[in-house]
Amino acid sequence: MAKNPAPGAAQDSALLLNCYREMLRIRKSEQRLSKLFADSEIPGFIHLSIGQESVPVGISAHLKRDDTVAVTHRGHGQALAKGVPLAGFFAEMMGRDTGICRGRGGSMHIADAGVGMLGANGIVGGGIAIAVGSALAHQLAGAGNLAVCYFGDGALAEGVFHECINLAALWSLPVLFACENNGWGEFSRTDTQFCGSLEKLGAAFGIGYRCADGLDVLAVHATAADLVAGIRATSRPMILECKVERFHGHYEGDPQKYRDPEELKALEAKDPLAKAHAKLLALGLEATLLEALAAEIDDEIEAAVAAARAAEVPQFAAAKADVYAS
Amino acid sequence: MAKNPAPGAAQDSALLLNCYREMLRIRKSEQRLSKLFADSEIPGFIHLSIGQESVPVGISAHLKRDDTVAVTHRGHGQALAKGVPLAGFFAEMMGRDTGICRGRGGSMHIADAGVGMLGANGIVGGGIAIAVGSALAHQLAGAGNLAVCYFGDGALAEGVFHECINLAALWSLPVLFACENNGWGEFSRTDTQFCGSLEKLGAAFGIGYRCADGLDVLAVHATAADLVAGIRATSRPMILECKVERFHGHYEGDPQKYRDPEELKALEAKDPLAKAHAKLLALGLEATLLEALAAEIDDEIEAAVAAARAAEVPQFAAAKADVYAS
Amino acid sequence: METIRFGQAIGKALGDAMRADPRVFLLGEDIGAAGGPFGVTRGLHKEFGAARVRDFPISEAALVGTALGAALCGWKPVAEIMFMDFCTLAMDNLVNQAAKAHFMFGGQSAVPLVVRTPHGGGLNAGAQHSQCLEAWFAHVPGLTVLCPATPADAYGLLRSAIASPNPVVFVENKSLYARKGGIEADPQPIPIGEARLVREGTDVTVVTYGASVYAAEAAVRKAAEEGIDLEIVDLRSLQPWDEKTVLASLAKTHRLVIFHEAVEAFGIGAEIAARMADVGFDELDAPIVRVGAPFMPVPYSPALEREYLPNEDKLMAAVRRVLL
Amino acid sequence: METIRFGQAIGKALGDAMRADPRVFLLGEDIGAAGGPFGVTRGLHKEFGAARVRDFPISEAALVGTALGAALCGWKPVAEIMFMDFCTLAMDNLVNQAAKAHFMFGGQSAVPLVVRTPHGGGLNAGAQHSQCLEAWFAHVPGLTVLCPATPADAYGLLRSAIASPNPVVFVENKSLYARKGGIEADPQPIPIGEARLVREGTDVTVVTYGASVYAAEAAVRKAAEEGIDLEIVDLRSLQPWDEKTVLASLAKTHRLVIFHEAVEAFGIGAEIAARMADVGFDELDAPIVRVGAPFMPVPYSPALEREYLPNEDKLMAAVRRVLL
Ligand SMILES: Cc1ncc(C[n+]2csc(CCOP(=O)(O)OP(=O)(O)O)c2C)c(N)n1
Ligand SMILES: Cc1ncc(C[n+]2csc(CCOP(=O)(O)OP(=O)(O)O)c2C)c(N)n1
Ligand SMILES: [Mg+2]
Ligand SMILES: [Mg+2]
Repeated sequence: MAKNPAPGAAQDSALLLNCYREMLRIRKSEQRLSKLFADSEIPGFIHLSIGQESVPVGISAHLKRDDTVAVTHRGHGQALAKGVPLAGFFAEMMGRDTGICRGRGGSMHIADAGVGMLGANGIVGGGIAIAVGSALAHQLAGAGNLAVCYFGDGALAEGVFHECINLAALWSLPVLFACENNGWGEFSRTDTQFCGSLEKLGAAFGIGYRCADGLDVLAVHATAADLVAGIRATSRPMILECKVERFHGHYEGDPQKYRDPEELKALEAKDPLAKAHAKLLALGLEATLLEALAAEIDDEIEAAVAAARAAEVPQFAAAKADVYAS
Repeated sequence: MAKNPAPGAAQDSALLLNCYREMLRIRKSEQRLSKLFADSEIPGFIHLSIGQESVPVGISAHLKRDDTVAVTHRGHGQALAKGVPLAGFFAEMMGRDTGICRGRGGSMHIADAGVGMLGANGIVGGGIAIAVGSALAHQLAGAGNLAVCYFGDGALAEGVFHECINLAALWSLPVLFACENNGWGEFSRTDTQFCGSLEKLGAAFGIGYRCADGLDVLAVHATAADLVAGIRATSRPMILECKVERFHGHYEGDPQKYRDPEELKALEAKDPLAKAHAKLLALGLEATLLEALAAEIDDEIEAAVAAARAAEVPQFAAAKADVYAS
Repeated sequence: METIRFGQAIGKALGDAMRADPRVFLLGEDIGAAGGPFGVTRGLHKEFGAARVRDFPISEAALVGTALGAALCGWKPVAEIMFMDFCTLAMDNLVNQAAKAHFMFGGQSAVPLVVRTPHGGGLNAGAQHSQCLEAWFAHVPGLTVLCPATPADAYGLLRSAIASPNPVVFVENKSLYARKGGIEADPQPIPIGEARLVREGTDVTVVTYGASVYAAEAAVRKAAEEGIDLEIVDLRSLQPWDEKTVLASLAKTHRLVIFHEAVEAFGIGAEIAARMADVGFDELDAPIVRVGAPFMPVPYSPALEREYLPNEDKLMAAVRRVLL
Repeated sequence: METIRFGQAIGKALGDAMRADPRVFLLGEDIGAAGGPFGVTRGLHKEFGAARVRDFPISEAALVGTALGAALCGWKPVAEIMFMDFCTLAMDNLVNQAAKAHFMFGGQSAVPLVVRTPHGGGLNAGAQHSQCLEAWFAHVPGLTVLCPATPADAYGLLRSAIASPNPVVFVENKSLYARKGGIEADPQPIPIGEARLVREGTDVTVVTYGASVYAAEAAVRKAAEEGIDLEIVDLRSLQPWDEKTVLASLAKTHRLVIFHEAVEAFGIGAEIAARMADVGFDELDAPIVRVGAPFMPVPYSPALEREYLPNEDKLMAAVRRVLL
C-alpha cells in the first residue's frame, strides 16, 4: 500500500487508513445530508457531527456487534460507526418506508437493533440510562459484552447522567461513558452552563477517567482500546472525554451568529479528517488510493440516496397499526 | 447559672444550654408525636428525626428569620429549629384547622412562610431545587440572606441534587447544602445505594465541603458558623455533611427487622442529647435547672396538644375552595 | 379456589413469572430483602437472589431508564415505583423513550417492560403519596395501562403484563393490598383489554376500576333498597379499554355512571363518557354522570380526606341523577 | 390596531411585564443573548440584562424547581421549557411541588410561576419534539393551563398568567410563532377562563384551541358551501375552561364537535365531551364527535405526519356526522 514504509509504520498506516475510511464515510454522508437538507429533500431538524467523527470511529473499532450503544441527537457518526447501513440510514432521513425505522423516526431516532444500536435520542441525556440498562443486560447475560453511552457536554447538566454514573459504579456495570465535548450546547458555551469537572466527577464515584484529543482519531483509538479492554476485564464503568469541535451549527441552517467568526475560521486547521489525510500521505500512502477510496464512498452514498429517492414513502395505515408490538 | 464556672467556660456553657434547650424541645416534641401516633391521634406516615436534632439546631443558630430553608420528610426538627411554632405544628400533625397548614399538609408538608420555612417534602430530594431557587431570590434581592437545603443521604442518588449543585456553583448562589447522613434510606444502607463521595462531588464543582459530627451539637454549631459566615461573605454555596444516627425506624411503627439489634443497642451511647446533658452537668450546670427546663418544654408541648385536641377539624368546603390563590 | 390477598397475588405473579422465564427480573427501591414497603415482593429476594431482585438507589429516572435498556436487549424487567406520585420523576423514560421505541424505530424493538406502582388515598398520606395519575399514561400511545381490583385479576393481568412485548404501567390501589379474594389453583393470564362484568343489572351501568369497584359493589344493596338494579363493569384495563363491553351494557341499561378515585376532571372517566356520548349516543336515556375525586390535591387530615374520596353515597347520588 | 406575529406578541408581553414589575424575570435554555430557539425572547437579554433573562443549564427539573423556589419568595419567574416534550423531566416540580404548594400549605403561599412551553407538530420534528401534553396538566388541581391561538390572546393571556398568583402552564403551538394578527396599541390582560367566540353560527358548535382554531376557521367556508353554518369557540383557557360559553353555544346549535391537535384519546376534548354529555345532555341532538390526533406517536416522515395531523377535512367529516 505505502510507498516507502518506515519500519513498524505499516501497522499504523493500516489502522489509520481503516479509521480514515470510516471517518470519511461519515463525513461524506453528513455532507450529503447537508445538501439534501438544503434542497428540502430532508425535513425536520438535523444535527451534524462534522468534526467529531474521530470519536465514534476510534471507539467502535473496539466494539463487537453485540456490544450496545445509545447515541445522541448528534449521532449520525455514532450510528454509522456502529454499523448502521447507509441505505437504511439515508432512506430514514429522507422519510422513506425503506428507512431503517420505516420513516417514522428520522435523524433523532435512528436505531438498528441488528447492530446493537439502541437508538438516537431527541432528549438530551435521554439515552444514558438506556445504555446503562443494556450494560446491566450484558452483565446478566455474562457473555462479556459492553455498552457505550454517548453524550454531549450539555448532557452533563441533566440529573439522569449523575444517577447513572452512580448506578454503573455501584453495580460495576460494563459501560463506557463517552462524552463528545464540543464546548457548546446549542447556542451557549458549555462553560456557562456546567462548572463541574468530569474527571473529578468520575473520581467521586471511583470511575476511571481518560481524556483524548477528539480531533485525532489515533489518540481516541488508543485511549478507547485501553478503556474497552479495561471494562471487559473488570466490568467497571469508565469515562472517556474527547475534546472536539462542532464545525457546523447546532442544527443545519443555524447561522451561528453567536460564534466568533475568528474562532469559526480557526476550525479549518483543526479538521480531524484533513489531519488524518495528511498523516496518511506522510506515512507514504498514495493520494490516488485515497481518492479512489473517496470515490468508492461517494458511489455508495449516491446509491443510497438514489435508492431512497426511488423508494416508497411509508403508508399511514401500516404505521398506525404498529404502535404496539404483538 | 453554673456552679463553679471554669474561666471561659461560661460562654460555652450558655451556648450549649441554648442548643440543648432547642434539641430537647425537638426531642420531646417527637417523643410526644410518637405517643400520639401510637394512640392513633396522628394518622398517616411520620418520620421522626430523633437522634438527628443537633444538625438543624447547630445550623439554625446562625440563621436569620428571612433566611430560607427547605426541609425533608424527616424534617420536624429542621422545621422547629427554624422557628415553626409548636402550637401550629402539633395542630397540623393532628389534622386540625388550627394547624400551620390548616390540616391539609401533615407531617411531610409542614411549611411556615412566616419564618422562611418553605416546606417539608414527601419527595426525596424534592426540596433541593426549591431551596436553591430561594437562594436565587436572595441573590436577586441582595439583602445578604441565604438558604439552607436539608437532605438525607438517600437523596444523593436523585438527579436533581446534582443539577442543583451545578447550578448553585455556576451562579454562585448563597445556599448551604446540609446533608443529614444517617446511613440509611428506608430499609437499605446507603452504602448499598450510593457510592459517591459527597466531599469529592463538591470538589468536582468547586464547592467547599465540611463534615461535622452530627451527634455533637457544638461541632455542628462551630462548623455551620464557618460555613454560614463564608456563604454570607462570598455568596458561594457550601456543603455540610453531618454523620448522624437514625434512632427510630424509617417511619413510626417500623419494626426495623432489617437492622442488627446490636447496632441498635449501641445507639444508646451515642445519643446527642444525653451527651449534651452530661456535658452541661460537667460544665457545672445544676441538674435541677435542666429539669426545670424540661418541665417547661413539657408544659409547652402539652399546651399545644391540648389546644390541638380542642380545635376544630378543617371544613371540607373551605379547603376545596382554596386550591388556587386569589 | 384458594383465598389470597391482593398484594400476595402480585407477589405470586412475580414469582411464577420469574420461575417460568429466566429473563424476568425485578428492580425497585427496597424491594429486596426488605420485601418492599407494602410487602409485595416478600420472599422473592430469598428465592431468586440479589441479581434478579434488585434494590435500586433512589433514582426513579434511572430506574425506568435502565429497565428500558435491559428490555430493549430482550430481558423482561419489572420495575417498581414506590408510589405513583414518584412517576413524575420517570416520565421521560416512560413517555418519550419506552412508549415510543417500538413505533419510532419502525417496529424493530419490543419493549417487554412493566412498571408497577401503587396509587390511591385513604391512608392520610397526603398530597404527594396518594395521587391517581393513570389518565396521563392512558393518553400516551404505546403504553398499556392496567388497574386490577381483585387478587385474581391482579395475578392474571400481571402475568399478561410481563408477557407483553409492550411497556405496561401496572397500577395497584394501595388500599387493596390487604384485601382477600379467591384465586384458582392454577391461575391463568387474563387478556389485556377485557373488562369484567362484576354484576349484571338492568337499570344503570356503573363503569369503574380499581378500589372503586368495591364501593360500587357496596352500592348495590343500597340501590336495591331503592328498587334500582345496578350493572357493574370493572374495566381492569384502562389502555386499551373494553369499549365493546361498556357499550353492550349501556345498550341494556341506557344509563351510565362512571366512578373512580382519580380526580374527575380530565380523568379516565372523561374518555369513557366522551366515547359513549359518541358511539353510544343513541342508547343514552339520561346524562352521563361521572363520580371522581374533586378538583383538589389529596388532603391530609382524616376529616378532609374522608370527604375527598369518592364513596358509595356519592355514587348513589349519581345513580339517582341518571334515573331522574 | 397594529399587526404583530404570535411569537413577538409573547416577547412583548414578557418585556411589558418586566418593565411593569421588577420581580418578573425569565429563565430558560438559550433564551438570553441567543433569543431562544424560536426567537421569542429576542431583545430581552439586551434590555434587561443577564440577571433577569437567565440562560439555564440543560436541567429541566432544576429549572422549574428553582423558579418555584423564587416564586415562593415573592419573585415572578417565567420559565421556558424548550419543547413541551421536555416537561417530562420537570413533572415533579410542576405537579407535586408547584401545583400543590398553595393548597397543601394551608393557603400561606402564592406561587406566581409561569412555565411557557411550545407544543405541536407540523415541523417533521419527530416523536419527541411534537407532543401536545396539555391534558396531563389540566388533570392536576392547582395548575392553570392556557393555550392561545392569536397574537392578541397570547399577549393578553400571558400578562394574566404572569400576574396570577398560581402556577400557569402556558402552551404555545410552535407552528403559530410566525403567524400575524392584530393587537391593540395598549393591549390589556385577558381574563383566564374565558373562551373566545371566534365565529357565530347556527348549525354546529366547534370547540377548539391553539393552532387548530385556524383549521376550524378554514372549515367555515367549506361548511358554508355545504350549507352548514359553523359556530367556533376557541377555549384559550383549558384549566379552567369556559363551560358556560360552550354550553350556551350548544344550547343554540345542539350539535358539538371538539377539535384539537393533541391525541384524541384521553385528551382535552374528552373532558369537554364528558361535561356536555352531562350538563348539556338535554341540548344534544346528535352524538358528540371529537377530532384529535390518532393514537400513535408523532411520526417523522412528512408523508406520515401530514396524515397524522388533524385538519379541516377531518373536521368536516365530523361536522357532517353530527348532522346525519
Ligand atoms: C431534555 C432536553 N432539553 C433540551 C433540549 C434541546 N437541545 C437539543 S441539543 C441541545 C444541546 C445539547 O448539547 P450537547 O449535549 O453538548 O450536545 P451537542 O449538541 O453539543 O452535540 C439542547 C439544549 C433537548 N433536546 N432535550
Ligand atoms: C422520589 C421519592 N422516591 C422514594 C421515596 C420513598 N422514600 C421516602 S424516605 C426514603 C429514604 C430517604 O432516605 P434519606 O434521604 O437518607 O432520608 P432519611 O429517611 O434517612 O432521613 C425513600 C426511599 C420518596 N418519598 N420519594
Ligand atoms: Mg456539546
Ligand atoms: Mg438517610
